[in-house]
Amino acid sequence: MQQFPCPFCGLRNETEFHFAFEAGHPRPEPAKDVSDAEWAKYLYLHKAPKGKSSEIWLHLTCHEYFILHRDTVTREVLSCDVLPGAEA
Amino acid sequence: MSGSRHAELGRFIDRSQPRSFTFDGQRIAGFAGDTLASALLANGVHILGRSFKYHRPRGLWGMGADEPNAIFDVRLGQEHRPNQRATTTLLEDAMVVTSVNANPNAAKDRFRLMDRLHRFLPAGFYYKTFMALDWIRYEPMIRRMAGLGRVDPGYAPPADVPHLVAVCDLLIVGAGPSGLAAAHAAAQSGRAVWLVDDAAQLGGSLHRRGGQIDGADWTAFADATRYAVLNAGGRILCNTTVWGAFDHNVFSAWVRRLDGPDQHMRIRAAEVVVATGAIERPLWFANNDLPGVMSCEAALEFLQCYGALPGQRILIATANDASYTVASALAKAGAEVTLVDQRHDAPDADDITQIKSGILTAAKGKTHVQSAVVNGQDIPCDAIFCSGGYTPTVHLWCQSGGKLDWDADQDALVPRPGTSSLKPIGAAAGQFGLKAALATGHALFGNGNGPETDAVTPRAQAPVRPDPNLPGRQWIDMQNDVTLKDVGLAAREGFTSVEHLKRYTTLGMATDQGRTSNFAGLAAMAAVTGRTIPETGTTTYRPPFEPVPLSVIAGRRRGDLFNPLKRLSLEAAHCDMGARFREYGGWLRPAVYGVGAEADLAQKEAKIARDIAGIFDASPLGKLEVIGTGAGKLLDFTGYMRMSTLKPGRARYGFMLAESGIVYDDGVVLRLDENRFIVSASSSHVDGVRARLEDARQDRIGHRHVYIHDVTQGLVTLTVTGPKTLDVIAGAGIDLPDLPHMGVVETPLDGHFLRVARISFTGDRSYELTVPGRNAEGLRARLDASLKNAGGKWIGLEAVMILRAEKGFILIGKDTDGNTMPHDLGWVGPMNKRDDEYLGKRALFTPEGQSETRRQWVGLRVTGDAVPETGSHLIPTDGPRRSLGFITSSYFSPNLGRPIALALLENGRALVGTTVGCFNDGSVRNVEVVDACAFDPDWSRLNG
Amino acid sequence: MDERDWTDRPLAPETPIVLGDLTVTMLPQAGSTYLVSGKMDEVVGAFGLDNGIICLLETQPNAGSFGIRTGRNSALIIYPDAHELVPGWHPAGFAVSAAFETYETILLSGPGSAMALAQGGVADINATSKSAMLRFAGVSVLLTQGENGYLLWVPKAQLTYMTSFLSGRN
Amino acid sequence: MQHYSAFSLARHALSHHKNWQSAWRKADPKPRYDAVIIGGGGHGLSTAYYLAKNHGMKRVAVLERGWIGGGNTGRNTTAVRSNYFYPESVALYDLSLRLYEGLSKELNYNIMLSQRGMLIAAHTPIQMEICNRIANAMQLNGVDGRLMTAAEAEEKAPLVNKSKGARYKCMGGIWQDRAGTARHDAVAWGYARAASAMGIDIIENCEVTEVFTSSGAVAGVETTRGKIQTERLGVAAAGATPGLVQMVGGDLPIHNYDLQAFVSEPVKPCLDTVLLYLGTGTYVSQSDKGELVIGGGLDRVPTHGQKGNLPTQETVISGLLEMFPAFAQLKLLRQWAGVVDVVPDSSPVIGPVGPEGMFVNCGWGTGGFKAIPAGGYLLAHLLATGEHHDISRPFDLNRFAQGRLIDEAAGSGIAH
Repeated sequence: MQQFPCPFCGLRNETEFHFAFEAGHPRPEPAKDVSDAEWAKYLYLHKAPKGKSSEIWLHLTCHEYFILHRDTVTREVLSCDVLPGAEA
Repeated sequence: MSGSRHAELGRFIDRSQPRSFTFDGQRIAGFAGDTLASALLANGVHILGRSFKYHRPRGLWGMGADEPNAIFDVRLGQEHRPNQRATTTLLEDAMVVTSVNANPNAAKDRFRLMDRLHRFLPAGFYYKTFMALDWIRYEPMIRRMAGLGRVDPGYAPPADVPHLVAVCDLLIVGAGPSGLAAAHAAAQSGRAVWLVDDAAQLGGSLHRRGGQIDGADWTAFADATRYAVLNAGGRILCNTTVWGAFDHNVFSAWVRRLDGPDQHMRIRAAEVVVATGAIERPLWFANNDLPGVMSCEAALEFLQCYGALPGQRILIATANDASYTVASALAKAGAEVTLVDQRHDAPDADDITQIKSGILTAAKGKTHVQSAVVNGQDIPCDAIFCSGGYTPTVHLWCQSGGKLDWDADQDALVPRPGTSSLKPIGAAAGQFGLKAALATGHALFGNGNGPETDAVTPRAQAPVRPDPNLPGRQWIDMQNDVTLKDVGLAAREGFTSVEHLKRYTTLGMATDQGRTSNFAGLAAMAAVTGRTIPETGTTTYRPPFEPVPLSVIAGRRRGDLFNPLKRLSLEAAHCDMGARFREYGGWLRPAVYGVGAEADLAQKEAKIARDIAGIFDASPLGKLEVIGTGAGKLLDFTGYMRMSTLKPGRARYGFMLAESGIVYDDGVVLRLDENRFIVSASSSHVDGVRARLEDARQDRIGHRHVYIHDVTQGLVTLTVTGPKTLDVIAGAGIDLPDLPHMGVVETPLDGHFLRVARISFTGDRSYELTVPGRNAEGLRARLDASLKNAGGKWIGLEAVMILRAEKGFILIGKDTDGNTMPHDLGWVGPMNKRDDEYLGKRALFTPEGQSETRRQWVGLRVTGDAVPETGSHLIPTDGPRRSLGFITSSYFSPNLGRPIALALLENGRALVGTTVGCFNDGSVRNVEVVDACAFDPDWSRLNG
Repeated sequence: MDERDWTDRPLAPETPIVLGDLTVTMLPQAGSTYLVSGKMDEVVGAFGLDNGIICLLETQPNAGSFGIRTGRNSALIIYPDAHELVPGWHPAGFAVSAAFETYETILLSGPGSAMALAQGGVADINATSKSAMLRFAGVSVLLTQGENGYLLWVPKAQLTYMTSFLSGRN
Repeated sequence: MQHYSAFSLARHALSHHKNWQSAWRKADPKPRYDAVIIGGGGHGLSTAYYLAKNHGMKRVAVLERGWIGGGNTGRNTTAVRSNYFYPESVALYDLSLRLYEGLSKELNYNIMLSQRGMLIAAHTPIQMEICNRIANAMQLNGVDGRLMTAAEAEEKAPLVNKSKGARYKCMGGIWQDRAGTARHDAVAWGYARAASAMGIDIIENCEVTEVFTSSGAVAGVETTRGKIQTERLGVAAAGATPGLVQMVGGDLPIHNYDLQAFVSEPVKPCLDTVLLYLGTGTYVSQSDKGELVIGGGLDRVPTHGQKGNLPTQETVISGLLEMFPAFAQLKLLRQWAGVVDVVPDSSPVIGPVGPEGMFVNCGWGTGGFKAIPAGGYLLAHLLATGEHHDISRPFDLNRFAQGRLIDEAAGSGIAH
């Protein structure tokens, strides 16, 4: 049972979390200017890094998305960040 | 040979409490505190099982989890456990014990002739033969021969194993001398220690080897440690096996309790000490698997702890000093002992016949040891106890990521410092002997000198390796019948990697998990390939440390507690009204009401709902309140249909797409006021829809301007439908405001709110009435009385399914699949018109999204009364058969008096009016493609 | 029908379950509960909460209104008596929804209650967490303390399951 | 290649088995090959075999960073089947199953293909309808599949949970006669032995550290055992594939997860089929040795760690006991995890990627073992001809840009 830190709830069991995306994939817009290949890259292509990885996770109990920095080999959790998101 | 019980020795047994059990039908007497192994040994039963492949007779080798041979099926009352190790099963009165892999019993196994064929059955022989016919022709015979114990088909677990989560500051695994010393020092310094051991009592090897600690018998130190641990707020857990090291410092422990079901603990430990000791290695000589050949440590354990003397004329073969204690203890107990030491410079053994530079090359005997061949001489004996040195128990260390180094001085693989955060001490760290155990344990947490002992250290030893040149068969893995020759064959055939060796020969894959065989295999492969042990490699250690009952890992998750369903507030009332329940989208809901065939009831309900009125419980429909100045903007992005243009007091049907353009969910969105919407997600998609809304809210719209509340579970929604709807509602005393289709309003009822939404999932005039849970029973009772007056009926989900299918309404996940886009369902408007961004938009315009062969939503019409099976595929009426799509829903419509079917069909809308084939399990009938809406196509009943 | 019958029933306020040293009691729902999100300090002021907003495993006040934090900036507000709040958006910067009976409250009392928490899987959770919502026995619940023991706020539709879980049934 | 048979076993018994040769040559790398395959698992080894057999290419090396068959080939639950929904999937997996059906004889190595049948069990009327959808799709695609009734299912697996409290009753489901299991290690070793006999170099303990290109085409690889020149590079390295493709600047639609498998202690025969419960997600069969071989869902935390975690173990094993209460008397003997490369549509990626001459065969996720013969057959075709085989074409990476995903879970509606 791994434990991940939610920036808003603290350390919680892995079963409270859902892996959403790799971090750093902005949505290409507007649709009419985006090629099929660009869209496919955004939707489907990843790095699946071996080692340090930055990922977006959802904390299922509080419904907040956040950034989790972790190591995919050792499973060490490095840190977490609040989603930069839109403040406006 | 006859076993016997020593008059005084046996610290674990209570001679005042006799116990008895049967083994292969024979009654065996023992005492409270005996294991099955010690009782059998004391009674002189020496053939305890048959080996896996050659059906060789086998006796006891070890004393604990390392035992490869004595594996039994054990029955006690309702409890039945196949493949129990005799050495770790406590004797209980009336146990019925049978040997495994033997027929009719271990002593007279009729497959014993298999051993004669051994030449034709070398390692991996099955890869080279049985190819003339299909394998499945040979397989039944092989499978009957394989396997150990038997599953009792009628077995039901008598009790469930609770799972417990625990945290501890300091976990010490193993309560032998090193663990005791560490626990003592840590407790003295105020640490709260959890001291865990898989035996029933603290002490580990001290029970058999004894020793003075701080000038007194070791038991005084054990008592002091127990007191110190408890006093400092720690815990002592005996009969507990820590069987796995997992991520983030979690350790799994199997707790065996005498007074209740076992427990499974998930311990999160800040600091962990591995004090798991070491296991004695066997020696390798011809017939080293003969009953009567036993580990020295085991022989000592059986003598000291159980008083079981496993022989009278004993030959001890060793190359280390540790066995000398065993020899003198056995001699003192009255046995005739010959000590054979491989070392020419072995220490002198007083009063014991000793052969230095003695090489044991073979054991002789048919079903039991009768003599040993030492330096070419036959020495008569009835037991051979041997020691090939010690292997540290490093399972937890390695499971936690720790690496091993070869330590030539200790002749063992020992933990490499710095590769794991665990702290190995004592024999587990390759620090053998009582003195070193106490010192390394104390050094972790204590200051100054630790507990003193007069024990002699170090324990000198010479390395022992298998000798490939020795004649005869030497067993490397006893249970799986792997011999040194098999290792040689594997090497010859290129399976020289340790993992290949394991897999090719099955070495180390037996239920003892390679405790006695892994090092032997490694040493043997090194010997036959002329490499060193570190060059040859090590195997991987994974949980479990020893076989753990599946019931322990499963815990209480079964039956009611397995994937629990959500339950309706009004479940009891539905029950009283005769509801029969079924699982729909994670909720338990009425399927039909009443007694009789389900299909007939559903037909009746669907008919009455159309003719008069019906009410169904629609509470599981999601109620996600989206509130804030950004709500419209958020829903515009997450929805395929725009919602910001919706007027307050109105509702609109819409889709939520995945970014891949696939329809993820459908449902109605209500706008209650400028800044407040309610999203009616499908009952099974509430959490998924919420997650997608939150994603857009937090990442895109701005999380301070709109918020989402899920209030689904607190509200109850009853939907009234049918031509007499207005009568039913009025009869219930509810003053219905004048609402247009897709209108919504909140009004007070009984002091709380009532939300009325005129939304139809049946095509008839329908109202969804939503109240807080506490008012639900009141609403239900009012409506029920009025419904009965009107001649209507409560209807279950099966009838609702029919009604919506008559209208051609989709059910997400049933009528759509992972390729369905909104335009496939006929909703092309937003795709063609919307300029702004929304979820899934770009994907609609990929080549596949725009393809002309997409499967589209249509209805089917058949002749006759036979309903085409849901799941039938549609195929061309001529030409080669291929799937053009499939039927997603089909029913007999009681209101149309004929079957109806809905389908996803390739380019289906263009095919309306044509005929396609309908394929089901080989048979084909013709069906006509029609519009999905079969009932009331001009929607006259909506306002009826 | 060929599927199983579900014969388990939810806990009722009048019939607590006693299991050795653990008592499981359902507290009757009275008063009014609301879900609120947004500026929490505004919420406390605007609604005249008698007490503040508590977090995971913190002790509920035994009188007056209070809140339980459910997430980053959201809470469940509890009034012991009937209380009307206007649902919807409040321009001060928060949102309100009526949430009567969205959660049922279960009291775990007696020495066995710590063991019950351990079985639910929360013993190793940091008690300083900001949100009282966590997974207990696989369900998202709010976990606080009262005078007499732990309080589980269980989503209404999961009450029957939670009753079965806590009563040791399968 | 020494011929294997009962007769040769008997003959070698007379010489105490001292004259058996190495199953495959322990080759050292040569400076140059016509084609190099990265990954000495089942897919890489079968690729080499079919390159030699179907295309006559023999100057070929298989580079394995550890020991052959040590990755997912040796870490799965050994099920083989072709009970799929889409024609593209059926074509692929049934090619594989057909190749498996002749493989023991073809390779002269007993891979112990045991076609004892597989049942995917449903528990509700709606699930049965979806099973019917799949069974009909299988039939239309020329594969033996049919809907099985509850009574028949009980005959196939008499120990399934029939108690009143059972969470999921077995209502029947999809049955495939030709599905079953095979001995996973034997598949790797059999291909290795046959490929080696045709001249292919199988090079173990040889990790690729760099891929060289020259004017947009593959030129060779740097390895821990030296530089190797080649103009054709096949990658069949499962979870390591994205890292290798990133060496030449490409990305793949792959996430890596752990998939765990479990083995019980061996018992006498008690289950004679492969059974998957839709309700629990657990699947189980009994090996010839008598062990129950158990699998379930993924650990949903992306990882390269090859290490099982407790929550998934508890879920899978509780699922097993829900299906078979009688198995509660058994013990867990072994557990392991493989890192599986999962693609969004859970179908493999086969085709060209990056520089000219480079082809991948990856993304098999949880289903790679059953596809070994076909995966190798199709990658060999690509390497030899530079062109797709008709069966591999739909699985090209370009399907993502076209939106033409082959999503079995979505197509069958079961995981939707």
